[in-house]
Amino acid sequence: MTTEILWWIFAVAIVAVSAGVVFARTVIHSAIFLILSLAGVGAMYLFLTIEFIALVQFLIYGGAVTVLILLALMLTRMGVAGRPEPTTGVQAPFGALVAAGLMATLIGVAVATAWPGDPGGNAVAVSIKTIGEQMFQHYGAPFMITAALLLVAFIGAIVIARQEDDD
Amino acid sequence: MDEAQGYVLVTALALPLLAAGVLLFVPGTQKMTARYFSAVIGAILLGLSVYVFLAYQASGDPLQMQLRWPWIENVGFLAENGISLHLGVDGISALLTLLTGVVAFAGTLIAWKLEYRAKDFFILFWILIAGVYGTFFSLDLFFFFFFYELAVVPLYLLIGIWGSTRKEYGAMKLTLMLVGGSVGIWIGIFAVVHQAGAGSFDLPTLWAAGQDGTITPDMQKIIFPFFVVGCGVLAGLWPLHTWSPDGHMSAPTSVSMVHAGVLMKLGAFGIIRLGIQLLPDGAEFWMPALLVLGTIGALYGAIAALTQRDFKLISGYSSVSHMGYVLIGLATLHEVGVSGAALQMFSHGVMTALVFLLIGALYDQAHTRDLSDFGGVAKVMPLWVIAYVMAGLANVGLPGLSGFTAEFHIFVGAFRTYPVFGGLAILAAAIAAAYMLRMFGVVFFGPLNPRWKELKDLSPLETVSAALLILSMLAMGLWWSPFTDRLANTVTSLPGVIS
Amino acid sequence: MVPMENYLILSGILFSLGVYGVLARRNAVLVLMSVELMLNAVSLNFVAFSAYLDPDKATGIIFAVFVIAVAAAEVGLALAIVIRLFRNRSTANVDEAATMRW
Amino acid sequence: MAEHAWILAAVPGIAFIVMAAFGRNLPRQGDWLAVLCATAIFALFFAVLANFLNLGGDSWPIQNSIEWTAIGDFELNMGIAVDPITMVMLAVITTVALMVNIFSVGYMKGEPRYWWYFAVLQLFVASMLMLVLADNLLLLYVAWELVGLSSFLLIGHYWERRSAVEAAKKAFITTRVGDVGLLIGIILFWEATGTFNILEITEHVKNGAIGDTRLFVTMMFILLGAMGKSAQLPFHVWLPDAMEGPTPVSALIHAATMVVAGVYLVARMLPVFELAGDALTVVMVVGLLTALFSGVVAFAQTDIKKVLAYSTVSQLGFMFVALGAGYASAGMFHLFTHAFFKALLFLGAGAVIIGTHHHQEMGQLGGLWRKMPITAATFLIGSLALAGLFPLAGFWSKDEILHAVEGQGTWAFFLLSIAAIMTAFYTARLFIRTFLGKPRDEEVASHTSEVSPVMTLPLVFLAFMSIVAGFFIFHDFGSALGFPGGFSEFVFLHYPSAFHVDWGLVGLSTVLFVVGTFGGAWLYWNGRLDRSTVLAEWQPKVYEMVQRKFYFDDLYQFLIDRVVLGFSYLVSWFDRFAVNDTGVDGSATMTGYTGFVLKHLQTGKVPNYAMAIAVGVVALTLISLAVGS
Repeated sequence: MTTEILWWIFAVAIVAVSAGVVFARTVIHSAIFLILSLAGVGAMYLFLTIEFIALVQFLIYGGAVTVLILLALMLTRMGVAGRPEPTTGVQAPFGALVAAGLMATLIGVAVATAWPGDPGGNAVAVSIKTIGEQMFQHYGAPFMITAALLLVAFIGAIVIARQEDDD
Repeated sequence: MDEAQGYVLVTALALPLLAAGVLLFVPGTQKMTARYFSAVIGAILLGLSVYVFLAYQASGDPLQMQLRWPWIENVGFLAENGISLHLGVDGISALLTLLTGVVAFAGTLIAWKLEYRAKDFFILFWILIAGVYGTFFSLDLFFFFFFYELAVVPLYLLIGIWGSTRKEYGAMKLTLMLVGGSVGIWIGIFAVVHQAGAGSFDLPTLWAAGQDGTITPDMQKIIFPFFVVGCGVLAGLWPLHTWSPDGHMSAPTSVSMVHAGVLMKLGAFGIIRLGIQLLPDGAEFWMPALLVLGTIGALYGAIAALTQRDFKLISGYSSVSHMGYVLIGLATLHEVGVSGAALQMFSHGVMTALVFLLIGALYDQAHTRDLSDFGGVAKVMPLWVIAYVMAGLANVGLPGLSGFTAEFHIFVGAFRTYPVFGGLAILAAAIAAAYMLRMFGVVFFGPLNPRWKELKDLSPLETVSAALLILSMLAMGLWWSPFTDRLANTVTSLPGVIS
Repeated sequence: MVPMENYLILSGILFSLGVYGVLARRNAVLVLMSVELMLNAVSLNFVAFSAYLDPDKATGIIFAVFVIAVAAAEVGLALAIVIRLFRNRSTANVDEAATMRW
Repeated sequence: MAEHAWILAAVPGIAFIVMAAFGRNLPRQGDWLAVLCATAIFALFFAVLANFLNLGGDSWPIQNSIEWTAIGDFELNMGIAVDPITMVMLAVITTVALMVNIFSVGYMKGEPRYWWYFAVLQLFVASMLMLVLADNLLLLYVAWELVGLSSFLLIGHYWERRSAVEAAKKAFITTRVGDVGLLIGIILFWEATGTFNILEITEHVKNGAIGDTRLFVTMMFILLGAMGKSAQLPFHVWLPDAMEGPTPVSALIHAATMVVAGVYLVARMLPVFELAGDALTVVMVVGLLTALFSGVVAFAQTDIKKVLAYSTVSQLGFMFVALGAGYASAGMFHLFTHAFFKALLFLGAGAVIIGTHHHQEMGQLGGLWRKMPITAATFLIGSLALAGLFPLAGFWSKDEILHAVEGQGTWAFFLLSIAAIMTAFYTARLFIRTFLGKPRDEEVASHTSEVSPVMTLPLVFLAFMSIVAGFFIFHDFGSALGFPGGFSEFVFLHYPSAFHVDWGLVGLSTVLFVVGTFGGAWLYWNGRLDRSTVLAEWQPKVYEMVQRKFYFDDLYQFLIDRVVLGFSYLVSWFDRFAVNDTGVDGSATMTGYTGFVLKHLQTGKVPNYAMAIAVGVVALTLISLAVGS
């Protein structure tokens, strides 16, 4: 019971901060809301009793990604204040419409579908051992390829973002 | 024996491709090497073609020299013999093989004087020729289409790079129209293979399916227009002919020769292979429409040619007219008429190749093709004029030359089935006399325009080439039976063809 | 006793918010953040499925790990592009980068 | 020998190939080869004739054929059939060909393309012989076209002259229009009877293989071909223009042989014509109209060759009238005699042209009698034969025709008599204006001299034939030469009939001759023109109409320029603008325009694309849900 109340509190909070991300007028606020949102999702993983993923979420998103985003924000600050610019594009209303439609669809599907297994019961704890075995035995090759991908992506990022001599 | 002869077909098919491959490694500066090499290849191909034609037996199974190399089978929807390189000739394709050999060799000799990127020209030229041979030999629907396209695609480059007057326009229009037609064929091919349900692209299998009703008559009526419009574009079917005057006007000489001489026949050949043989019920249903279009084309081309001022436009329209005859002959579905159509394909092939050769020989020196610029050319270019007169008379249907042999059969067939259209077709032949003689009068005869005093007569290579073509015209015009005998068995075995 | 549908609905709401952000906002960094929201929603979905329906194989969890890894790579690259864009055009607005057209 | 009569055609055929290939390099450019060839076929003809007569009437026609081609049920044989009609034609062709070949050696001396001229002459002879020997309509058509081609080449021999080129073109195209009809007729026959063989067709038709209307239509098509070749109204326009060719060619092709091919064809098909309802009446009407029309036009011509040309057209009309009356023998007999005296007249005209150094306008001639006695004498014989003086060749044959027409009602007889008067009239005018009186142009006269023996010899021979050819009509004359009897006992349609002199008709013919001749002489005697210009002054419009040949050429020119070419321009325009620019280029433009419109969807803005993706996702999800449930 306590868990449920806690869950609901977290759920509402996550929705609220996520809405903050997309609706906030300043980008910095959005970024802060994003950190909170990511942390909230990490909490959700804890509710699902999968601590490994929660940990990963906190480390990578809460740490690395948000730092990156904040850095990017600092590097792309629109210098001149007082230049009143709309934060949303012209197609914002349509975007809202589409997003609302999508939400309705997703929720509808989630509710209406008869899921196999035991969706009504408690989440089953997945041991980190199982995850480890699966990842390194069954998904060994994709794992390594992902590693390579990350390497390539970061090299690429460096190349793209590097200050060139002539500009 | 049959199998061994099949290897002749493989050779004729592989040789031009091989030649193109070898030429890739010849340095572009070695023009003479490319020329001699191509001439030798052309001569060998001519020999092989003559062999195929002569070795074809007038009696017995119409399909001869068969050879089958399976490629993909028992995979997916494909059953046994799904797609195989199945080669063979019947009477019609044997005749057209001979035509290809003659025209290709003549074209090679004419391309001799090409200076600009000669090697590249020959590479594309041989690919085109390989496509033509492949189409005539293929007894597999997949390869039939493959080679058909292989023959069409190099045209764009050949005209676009080596052409003259408005070459980009002509090349683009021609290619787009032909490729547009191919789309129709492609759709038809899938419809037919699906309907036949044999999981095979093998043409004899599909023919059997078309004839025993596995492909239902209703379905045949639906599919048939796809094939006929697709092939009809290449055959100059009215009103899809307009690439012909422009394409011919811009194409370089030897390409015009091969194009008008051989490629246009691929279209008509496709109508036989895919239309009459594959969809007999559809053919029976649609042939009157084709007849009307053919007759319109025959008259229309002839009438339009009356007032043209450009040599090549006259020949372009006259090609429309003559291919109209071919369609009339096919549309009769009468054994004599269809034979006539096949004969006309050969006749028009050599005749029009000769005409384009001669136009090229003149244009190279005079740099104009306007009729009214000329006059009295017979004084300075007697050989040229004699050759042109021969071609023109064949065009007009003068007995003793191939045109009469062909047109006579078409008329006979047409009169047996649709007399009124037969009469109109003969009328078109009379108009042909008018436009040919008009051109003769204006260009060849009359007082010599002093501007052309310096014109040179045909070069030895051109003379050899022209002589070869004239010989072919005379052979068919004077001695009919070697040609008709080979056609008779094939034509009578076509489904739906009456006697 | 939180039923699985709750997670799915939550994930759906997050995803839709992310979509709105991508479609509506002009700032490129913000668009990226919205994408992160969407990715998170998807990961949450996977993990929920895995925990409720398939705990033995943990396929969804593994997938979530991959999603996070790829997201990290994506953020790195995308931000590099944003910085590049800003440097070249002095703007980080996505609707002003419109050279990719006829 | 008779069954190998094809050799007759083969010899000049081979000669043509040899001369066309090597003629230029042969000594004397190969004219000796041509004469040799002509002599050979002349001699061979007699061999054939002797054999033919030996074999006797029961074995006629002598046939010999081989299978040519076959497709399924469609079989085609090629071969020869020799019967009396063929023999008459062979006689005419070989004789005139020999004379013309000899004459040409003199006439064409020093002309350009001497060797080519002789080569084509051999081609013509070969095809003409093939035409008359053919046992089937297809081979006949082949030869028919080939003689047309040779005629085209020979008319256009002086192709540096624009007028010659035009004339050649006109001849070819005009006859070609008729040939279209002929080919249609031939195929219609095949369609009904399944054969091209003339004898078999006749048999089939007799057995009722073709319905009445259909047979009539078929025969009209055949007749169209005959009218084209034989220059009958309204296809006559090409023949006078064909005089642009060298004069010996006019003698051989446009007087004696090729132009009578139409007559030959009708005679050959006469059994079928008889069965075809009113077809023979049509033949007769065409012949009558032509005979009268060209007789009138010949009055106003001033070029001697043109007069002869219209005279030829007129005489061909006579032959058609005879055939229309159903008398093959009369028509063929006139063909036979006409060949000799008309060839003589043309060659005589050729001699005049050479003798006066290329003058052929009557206005510049006159008084040639003294300068060119042999030519004048032979020309006189020819003229009298043409006009129908008793007992020259023309008299007997014209007499036969009048005799034939007698049974056809008075109107035909009356009109034909008028035509006969006109013949005598313009012949008298021609001879008087050319040879009698004083020279009108001293300059021309001073250069005039008699031509060489190589040219006069043929004239003399033909003059001799013009005198005696008519006697073939007599039973005794024919029998003496080994024939079954007179001409009409040799050449006949249903049964032989011996000729009997009908003195009443002879008297009438003579009257016609006298009226015509003296009419002409009264008007033109002694070079005076005052009487003859009366008509021109009295009714200038009528005179102009006659002189302009009743505006036929103008009418055709108008039709060709305005109607045919106009239609052609229309079609070309339609092809350019409607089919090409609108249909083909138009569809390309449409594609381009559609692309131009649709490219605006491509904004380049990422949010728009993202929007499209999102909308697509939602839509697809909803669709798949809807379909799934």
